[in-house]
Amino acid sequence: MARIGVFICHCGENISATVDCEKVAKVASEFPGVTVSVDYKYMCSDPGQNMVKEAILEHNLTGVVVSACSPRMHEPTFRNACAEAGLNPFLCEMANIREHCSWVHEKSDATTDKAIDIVRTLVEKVKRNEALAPIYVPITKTAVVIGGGVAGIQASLDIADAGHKVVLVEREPSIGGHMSQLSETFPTLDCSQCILTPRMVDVARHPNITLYTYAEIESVDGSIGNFNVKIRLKSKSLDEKLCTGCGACIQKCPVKKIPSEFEQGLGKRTAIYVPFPQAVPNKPVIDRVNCTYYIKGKCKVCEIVCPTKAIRFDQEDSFVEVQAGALLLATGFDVLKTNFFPEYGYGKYEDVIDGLAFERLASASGPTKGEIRRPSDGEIPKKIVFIACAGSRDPAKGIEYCSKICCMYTAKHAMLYKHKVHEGTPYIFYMDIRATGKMYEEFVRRAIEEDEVKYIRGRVSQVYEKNGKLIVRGVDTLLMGQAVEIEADMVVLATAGIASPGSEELAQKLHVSYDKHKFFSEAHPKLKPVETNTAGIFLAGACQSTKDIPETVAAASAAASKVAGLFSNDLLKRDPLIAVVKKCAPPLYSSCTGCFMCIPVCPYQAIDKEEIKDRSGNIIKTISHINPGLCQGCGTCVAFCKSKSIDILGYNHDQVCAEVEALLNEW
Amino acid sequence: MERKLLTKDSYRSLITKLIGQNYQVVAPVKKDTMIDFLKISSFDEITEDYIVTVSSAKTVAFPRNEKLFDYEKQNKKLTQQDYDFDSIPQSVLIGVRPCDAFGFHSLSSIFCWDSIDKIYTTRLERTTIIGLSCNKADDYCFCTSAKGSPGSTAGSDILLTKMTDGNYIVEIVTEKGAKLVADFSDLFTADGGADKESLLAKVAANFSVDDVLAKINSKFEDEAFWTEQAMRCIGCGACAYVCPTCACFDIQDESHGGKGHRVRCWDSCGLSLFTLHTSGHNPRENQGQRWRQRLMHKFSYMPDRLNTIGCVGCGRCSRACPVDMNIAEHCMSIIEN
Amino acid sequence: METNNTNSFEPKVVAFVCNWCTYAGADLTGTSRIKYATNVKIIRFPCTGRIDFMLLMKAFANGADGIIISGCHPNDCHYTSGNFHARRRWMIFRNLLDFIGMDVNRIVFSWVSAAEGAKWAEVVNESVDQFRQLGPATAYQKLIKNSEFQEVE
Amino acid sequence: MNNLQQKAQQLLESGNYGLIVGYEKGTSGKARPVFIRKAEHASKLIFDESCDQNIAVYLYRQEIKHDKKKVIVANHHTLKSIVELAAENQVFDGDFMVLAFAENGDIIELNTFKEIEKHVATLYHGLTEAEAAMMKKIEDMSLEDRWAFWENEFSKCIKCYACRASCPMCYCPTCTVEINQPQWISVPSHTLGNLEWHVMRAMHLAGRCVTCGQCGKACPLELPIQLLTYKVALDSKQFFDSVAGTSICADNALAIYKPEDHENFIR
Amino acid sequence: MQKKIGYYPGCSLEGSSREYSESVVTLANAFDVELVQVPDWNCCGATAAHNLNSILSFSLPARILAKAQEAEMDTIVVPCAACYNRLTMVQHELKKDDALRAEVNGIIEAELKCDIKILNIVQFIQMFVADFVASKQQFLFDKKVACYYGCLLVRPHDVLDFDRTEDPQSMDEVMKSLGANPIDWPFKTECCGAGMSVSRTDIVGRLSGRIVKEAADRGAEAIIVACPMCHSNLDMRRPALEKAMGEKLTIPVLYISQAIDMALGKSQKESGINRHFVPVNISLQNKVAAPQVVLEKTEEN
Repeated sequence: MARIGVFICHCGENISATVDCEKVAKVASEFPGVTVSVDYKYMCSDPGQNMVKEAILEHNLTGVVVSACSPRMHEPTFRNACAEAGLNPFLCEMANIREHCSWVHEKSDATTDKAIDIVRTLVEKVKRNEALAPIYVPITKTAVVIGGGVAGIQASLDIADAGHKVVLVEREPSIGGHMSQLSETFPTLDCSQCILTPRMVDVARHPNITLYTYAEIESVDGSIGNFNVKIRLKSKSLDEKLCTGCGACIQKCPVKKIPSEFEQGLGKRTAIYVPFPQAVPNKPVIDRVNCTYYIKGKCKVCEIVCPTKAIRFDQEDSFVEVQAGALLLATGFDVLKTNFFPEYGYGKYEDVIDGLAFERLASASGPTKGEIRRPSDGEIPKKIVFIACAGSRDPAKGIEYCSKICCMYTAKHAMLYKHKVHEGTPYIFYMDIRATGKMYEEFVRRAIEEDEVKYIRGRVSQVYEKNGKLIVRGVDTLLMGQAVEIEADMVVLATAGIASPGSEELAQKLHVSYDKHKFFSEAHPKLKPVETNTAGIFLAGACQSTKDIPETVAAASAAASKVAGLFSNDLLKRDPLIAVVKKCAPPLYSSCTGCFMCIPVCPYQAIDKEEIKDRSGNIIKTISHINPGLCQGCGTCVAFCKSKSIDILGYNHDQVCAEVEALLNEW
Repeated sequence: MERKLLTKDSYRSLITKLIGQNYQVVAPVKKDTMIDFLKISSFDEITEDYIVTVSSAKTVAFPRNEKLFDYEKQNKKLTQQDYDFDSIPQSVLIGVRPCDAFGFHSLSSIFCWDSIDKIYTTRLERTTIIGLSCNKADDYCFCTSAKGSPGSTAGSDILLTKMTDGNYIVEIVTEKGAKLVADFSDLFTADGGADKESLLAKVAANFSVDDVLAKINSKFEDEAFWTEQAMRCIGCGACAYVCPTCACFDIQDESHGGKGHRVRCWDSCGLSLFTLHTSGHNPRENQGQRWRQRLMHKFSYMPDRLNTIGCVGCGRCSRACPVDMNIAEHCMSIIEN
Repeated sequence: METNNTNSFEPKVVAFVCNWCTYAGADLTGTSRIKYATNVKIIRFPCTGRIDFMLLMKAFANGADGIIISGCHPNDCHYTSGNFHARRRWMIFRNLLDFIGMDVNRIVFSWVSAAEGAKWAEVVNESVDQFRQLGPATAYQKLIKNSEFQEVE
Repeated sequence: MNNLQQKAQQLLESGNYGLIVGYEKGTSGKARPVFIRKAEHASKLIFDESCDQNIAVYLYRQEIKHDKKKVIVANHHTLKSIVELAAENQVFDGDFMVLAFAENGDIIELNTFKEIEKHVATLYHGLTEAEAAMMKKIEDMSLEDRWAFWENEFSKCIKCYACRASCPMCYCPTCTVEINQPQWISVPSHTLGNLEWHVMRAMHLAGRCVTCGQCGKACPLELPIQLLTYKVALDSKQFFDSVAGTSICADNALAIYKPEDHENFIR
Repeated sequence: MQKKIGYYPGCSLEGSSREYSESVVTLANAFDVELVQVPDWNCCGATAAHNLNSILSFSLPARILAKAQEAEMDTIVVPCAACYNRLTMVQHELKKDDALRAEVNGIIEAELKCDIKILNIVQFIQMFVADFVASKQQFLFDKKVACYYGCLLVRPHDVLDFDRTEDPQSMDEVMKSLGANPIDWPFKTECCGAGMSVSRTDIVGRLSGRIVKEAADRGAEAIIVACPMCHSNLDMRRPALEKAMGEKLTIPVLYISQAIDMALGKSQKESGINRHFVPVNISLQNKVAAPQVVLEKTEEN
């Protein structure tokens, strides 16, 4: 028989002001199954909690109902108190007679009666509660970081330094991401290679980090603590152990005219190549699309000159399976190419380039060794027009957001141009300058005042080529909207930051939600910026939305700390209020009909199939099964299942039905 | 057996008087395509345009839901209200076919077997059954094969047989019948000596139930036979609920908060969960076993124990069956092989 | 508390609410001390997706005159899609009840977020007025009496 | 209909098939399901408009579930039910072969659910005029009249569950109506219990009912309960464009959602 | 077989740009398409209407559409870009806004269904001419041409849904199929000054002048247009242009229909070329030898 303890709180007089607590306690003592029913001024105080503990011990209570404030407030407090007294915490419920009763009604019998109804409802519910223990899920203390840009590098180092294994997967032949393509970085103008390359080397050398470059995620399944990640290592046509990175093959490779992706097409590379000198790992890869051997079947110069015979032309893609406890998405972003803009010539004009291309021009290891030269004729441009917000903040082009970093790098570009070409005149067409970081505004002021960058507030309507010059036609809204026409030598578009290609497919593989711009969705914009809705998968950097380097590194370290937090204990403690498919005695084994209509219902893909076998192993029946690691306890499948074969602990059918009956009847 | 004559008009006034003396008069009433026994308040509601009603007349004595008692718990004090026998009215059941009337015989043999069911017996005692012989039959009827006949008086208190001129031959079967006739003696005139046989429907006796009784026990072990017979049976409870001789019931408690009541409701051996044990074991797992149970109960267990046959040949179960499980056909196949 | 003269009829109302949004919203109504009718009593569910249509039938069968169901706004659901599934069920269930002649105005559906304390009070007060106008659920109470085998004239 | 009988005989004699589930003439000529195992009984088989019991009910019966050599003579509704049962993993490819009838009466052999699905796509999916007329008659009633109509119908129900037994989609081993912990539906057949039962049955067929109407046909008291499942089927089509029995891999209408599902009653 | 299609000339094609109408009619007859004028049509209101009174600017085009609907014309060709723009915009707005449609229906006393297919001259050519031009072409149009679309033919894109807004190609494609060599130049959709032609001829001089000069500088031998307003500004106002640009500009301006007429070997009178202010100093010499490549539809951007 149930032995329930009911404790009515006055909450000072927040409750007793409008609810007759003594009467509620007296009436509650008459409820079937209630052995002790008392009221007290401050239940959540120490004496209050001790009252509960003593009552549990004295009356050997099987359930406790504390009628006071909202469970969202003190449920943990009273559950811990009960646990200390030896009563399973999940046998303690709270009846909300403050927020839902005393505070919202006048003092009257109706209010007291309502409080009595609420207490009766919770008493009936607690009688049907089961003693539950938290679920413990074992955690594999390895993290898979996807994306080897500055975010992935920072996160990997942080997790590895925290003593956990990391597997870093990078799609390109080398890690470094977009940051490695930059010349100097705002606001301090320190050279990005110098601050990044040491970190890249740290990654390569870190004992806890396994680095897979030229590799992609093939499939992911499992759940938090137990992901099973399959990684495809695209064939480099090279035996990495033998290769010393001497670079002989690169010098001798006859195919030298392939536009280098790293150089944004401005520089050229060979068929067997290393993206950039400071690449980590500094070992080449054969580009099978342009390599003559793969086209015509002959050449093999690289194989001949290779001192360690490391070339493997027939090497296939290989796969690696990794068990991981957490995944960290750091796939970064990309910039819109100029062919997106009809008004600026659909990418026809060679001297209309995007910000990343300008970075390569300005970079010492770039195609022009750092000299700002026009891609068309290699001349040093006398006039450059920078166009900010090219694509961003433009709903007509489907990109309504601000890309956040362009104002700063455009100011930097203009400043670098002035430093390299003193007599050059940079113009910047802008709408608003968004320089919100530390030392950012000062940086832009310096560009305007010291480097005399001409800022024109207005949009550029058209850019067209006329006998070698680029005619930029815009407007200056600060001069009463007067039309402005500049004959420029080069135009640099600060194009919008977009999601990196392939992010949608990756999100679908990981069951991570993404927004309509293909950026990954964070669990909560303010409170969980580096987590996703899928437990165990974290976000860092621009893959969530475009960010500058300081924010990216901060996000990476935040995500890494989340991962480290997750790995800090061997077992992952999870709330046991999850759904479970009911089983019963043979010959039925379960009322579940195996229709599996519930599988698409679960937003967490927590429902899978379980085969019930007899002793000799043949399948008697296949029923649904809920993965306790994934189920978050929403109960949608419980209400959906026609044969009521799924029930959820804490809100099961019996409890909820009893609550409805208790609320509408008196006994 | 004393015989009288009841003219059409005096039959009308008999019914009207009975209603007037607040008897509960139950008769077959036609509602769109369905004809069933219902309480009537005027003679005109009665219909005779039927071979047999959908549900049997047993509802008068064994209704589909019978409240046994009420209880209420008010803060730890329990009060109980037992069955109120006075609420059972005097009633008159009209238009009962001979097979239905004979059915009460089987029902009573069960309800009064070792412990007398007070509710059932009280209801039956307070009911006067005015039978109506059958002037037409269809393929489903097989009363003649089940020891009955379209004109049998068994089970009725008085049996009317409609003549071509609309008047009725009255045969007084029991004292209750005689008392009724005596109470309204002015309405009954001397018997006109009409030949009753000629007025009755012709029901071919395709088989005799005795043969079934003889053969059925030997068929008990023949698993395949029953499985094959019951292949198309989909396991609903229609046949049991409409059958005049089926008496199985289920006891249920219903409660809302502190108030509640205990109810006796119809049950059927055809339903899959009829014999499910709480352990999960079900001694009758497939439909073949359940169908065997239905026939064995009617044609073996009742005859052996209560020497009454559990089937009156009304054919209701075959009519009501969604997949036409014709019990007569199955009896014949038991006899043949 | 069965008062049967209609002018002082007080409907018995049950509210099925989701824990993350409307329950928290109701808490906010409390902390902001916004008053509303005492007829409504709240039952907590993890998500509107957990609310089974059978519970609505159970509430009516136990004498409820009105039901309020409320949860997170679309796209706000803590479990991403519980409210979407609930919405589909209500669309079908509500039409079915209307088809058998039950007055669907006895069930009020709403989205109330954790920040909409005022809206919760408004939903409750307006619903209680609506149920008061509809009067007691006599049709259903007749069924309840009949199911307790008390003769109903 | 002798080519069906010839076909059946030929199939049984070929040894590839051991059982034909079809229709035969029952008492006073009414069609009823039949299980033919011997070639000489093939002459019993008939097929015409009156053969409307939904044979799909027998597909998952213990006795013949694992008999891979069975043939189902299928009318339009049975075909749709097979597709829906396939979508709900109750029957699997290779469990049985289906004999369907083309417009001109020719017999079509369908072996895989893909073929059945393609054939079903050519069939008509709405209600018949008579059924649509009955629906309209009720929908045009006032709220009070509709309540009175259904209250009267539900009061007659004797809870024999013939409606459940005759519906191929009702295959749950323990139906929710048999759960007594908690007691969802009251067991006695009073009007309230009957109303709850029929509403629950209709709701559990949302997006699954192929409108074969057999629940109405099977009811011994001829209660028009098939209209309840028709209402839910029509709504599933109108709101969610989900027609039961048209796809072997579609998710149930209530198992999925679209953010833009349109409704006008949520405040 | 004789194809019939509704035809709305508009005021300028009956007045100052009569040559455009003549060339369109010649073109239609050449490809046995019968142009049936919309009965009792009225002025479309052009830019003047929607500057002055918005309900008037809806009612005028609405009445034209009502007349076309009455005559059961499901498709009408509207050579003048301004009229085409007004009719399409009005039909789009009325279809979207029931209240506005009710009000306008009241004014014009008709029930508009708003489902008439309105074609501009280029769409008309794509539909009725393009596929057959190869068989009927006499002379190669082997000249460098600058196709000038003006602003009303391609904007606003989401309503008109015709060709690309910034860098349209449809006229270039037609000219290419005649053997011409269209130049790539940036002023395809630059404004010519339109209605300022009368009130501020100086502005037109500058705006149109720049367009003509650009075309000439890039070596075009003719400017192809599809709008009477553009034609009159680039052709009739040529002296003002030359004054603004300070140089002689002799490049002729042809309607696209006239260009095709010339390729078909029609006389200057039939194609209305004789009415031009700037003499058309080019003529087609080389006969068509091999059959021309068939033109496909221009894909939308």
